[in-house]
Amino acid sequence: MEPDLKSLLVISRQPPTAIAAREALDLALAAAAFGVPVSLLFMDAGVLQLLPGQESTLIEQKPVASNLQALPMFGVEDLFVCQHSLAERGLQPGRFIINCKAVDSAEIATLLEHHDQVVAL
Amino acid sequence: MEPDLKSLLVISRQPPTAIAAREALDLALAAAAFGVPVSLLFMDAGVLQLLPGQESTLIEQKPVASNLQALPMFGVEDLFVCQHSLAERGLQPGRFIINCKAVDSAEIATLLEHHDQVVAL
Amino acid sequence: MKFAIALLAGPQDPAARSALMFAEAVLAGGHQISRLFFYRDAVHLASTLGVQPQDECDLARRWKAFINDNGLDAVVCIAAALRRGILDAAEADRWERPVANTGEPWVLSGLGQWVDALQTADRAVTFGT
Amino acid sequence: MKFAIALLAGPQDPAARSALMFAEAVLAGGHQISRLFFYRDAVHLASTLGVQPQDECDLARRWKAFINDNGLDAVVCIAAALRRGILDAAEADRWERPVANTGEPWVLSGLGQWVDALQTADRAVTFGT
Amino acid sequence: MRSTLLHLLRHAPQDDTHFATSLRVIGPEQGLLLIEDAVYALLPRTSAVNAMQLLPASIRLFALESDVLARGLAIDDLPQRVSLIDYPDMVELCTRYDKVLSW
Amino acid sequence: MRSTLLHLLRHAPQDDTHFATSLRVIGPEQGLLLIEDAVYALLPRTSAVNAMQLLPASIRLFALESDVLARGLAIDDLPQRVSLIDYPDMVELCTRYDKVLSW
Repeated sequence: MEPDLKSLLVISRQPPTAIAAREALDLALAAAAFGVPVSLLFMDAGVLQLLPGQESTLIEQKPVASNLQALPMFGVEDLFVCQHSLAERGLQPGRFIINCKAVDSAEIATLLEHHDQVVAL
Repeated sequence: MEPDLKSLLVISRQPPTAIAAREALDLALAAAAFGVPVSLLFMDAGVLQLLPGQESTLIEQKPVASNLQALPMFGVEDLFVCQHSLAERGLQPGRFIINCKAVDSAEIATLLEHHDQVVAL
Repeated sequence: MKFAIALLAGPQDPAARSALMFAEAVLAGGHQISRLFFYRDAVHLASTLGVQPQDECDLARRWKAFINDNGLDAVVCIAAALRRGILDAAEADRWERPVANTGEPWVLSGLGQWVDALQTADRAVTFGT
Repeated sequence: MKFAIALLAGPQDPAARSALMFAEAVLAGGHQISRLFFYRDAVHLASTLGVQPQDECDLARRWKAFINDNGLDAVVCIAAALRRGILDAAEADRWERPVANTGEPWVLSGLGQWVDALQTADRAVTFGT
Repeated sequence: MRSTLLHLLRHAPQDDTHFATSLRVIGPEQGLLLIEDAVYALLPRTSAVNAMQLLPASIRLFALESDVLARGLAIDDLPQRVSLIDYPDMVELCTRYDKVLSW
Repeated sequence: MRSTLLHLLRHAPQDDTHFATSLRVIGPEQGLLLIEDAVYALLPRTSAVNAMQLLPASIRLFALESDVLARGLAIDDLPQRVSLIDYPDMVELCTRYDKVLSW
């Protein structure tokens, strides 16, 4: 048992409207609730979760904002976002629902190497 | 009731290993069985169904070849394949499981216009 | 006009709601729906067993109410349903399964029902590709 | 080594077979499987109601046999399962549904079981992303 | 017989090839309607939105307003030629074109 | 602590962005294993197979042989640096790398 391994959860597939997006955040919150230190990396369509002003009640969905904003309260504070994925979508870091550190491909490679567990959802 | 409308089925998403590929061909065969004239257009990942030599029993799947080869027997004879999708995958028409006419984007636009029903699966 | 509407994606996909909103607007606009056809993962909408979190919308329940309220013809592809474990009482009996998880207003039937709908409707619209 | 194996895709996805082949090879290689975890659409593998065409392989049946034969811990995410209409007798009772469509050897439990498996296994491998 | 066609797109252009495919085969008098995640094609400064701007002016472009707003896209940033519509408009649009192709 | 990583890919590079993503972030001592539809990355004369050829020689490339053959790819056409493996090899490979990341 190595209860203090640090895990990295890569959220790389789900736009916020997918139930799967919620299910990925649920895993982060579950890990945090069990005291497992966890970092999050938003990539590809996953970065779309960070857009402010999502009026998701118009399509009868719970906003992901509340799940995202709960992360720091659960102790999930190392949040990263892939610069390349942002650029592909014409987005810039800095005006998101939660603060994420923008990282380039080399920095992502380092993140993958330096975490003990890596799970992509 | 216009029972003799000609339909075009666009198979554009499924590599042969997806159950969805089989379900798309099933629709073509069902249409033919009901006497509805139907043309088929293979695009995007759908063109991968046409590759010869698929030893799909190695992954415990029925080969799609038998479904494809059944098409002409059911009267489905107008078979088209998207040139652009082939090129993206390094493939050339002419050595496929069944004979398909390679069409470019302009010809596809014409096919879409000249069929009375168009369904993509 | 007569609309035929097909849904291919499951209850967890945004398409399950889009198709319902569209179908409601079709009727509200004075048109008819000659048939609804549920294929691939959309067959899961016919399950009576789904339990949605209280604050999420229950699309299976809403589809069922919409179909009942408007007396619509809602066909679930039988081949897709069997594969995915959606059985009505007759199929559960035929395949010797202990229970069924779908029934009225949903009707299990063949792909021919979609072919027929495509042929006889004025407009056919597919959701969830 | 102790492996934790998670499957996210449903029975219709090639991943459902890949994960099974891999799990079998893990045991054949003299390793252990500390837990299997079924999330998202993979919860459908736990359904007892699927009926596969005779000439197609029945992965739900094979997973069940594999789990039983090797006495494995096979956890189905309860939140994902409820959403998708996969209920054991206790959940059917709790949510007042007329029937259940899963049961032994599958165990409905929380995401914490996956977190725990990730922490305690030597290797964690996910299929069906 | 030549007939008019409405292309219905639902996947984000960054994640799915069908956006590019549909632009490649769209005819000059056809229409394009973005629903669900396809509205991400309207994100400013993307190759997708640029490609849409370059379509012949005879091609009409539509997007479902609720899907646009639900995803946090700013209405002010949208290309002028895109008409925002609701579900009743979508039904009307389907009657106006001879057929609808969902990618 | 720096550790070794095996990237596990299962989607075709022509249909899914994760192939490109994984190539972008792969480190020099890591491995790449293609299973399921990711083996379509080995189709000759494609940008995907070219991109794989350009990876540093220190990155080991693997593909599941049954998935390659099942999809009709000719073994003779595969890049030499790709090792074809079976499931027991895959298990062994997972033990050799410190962790496995499925895209």
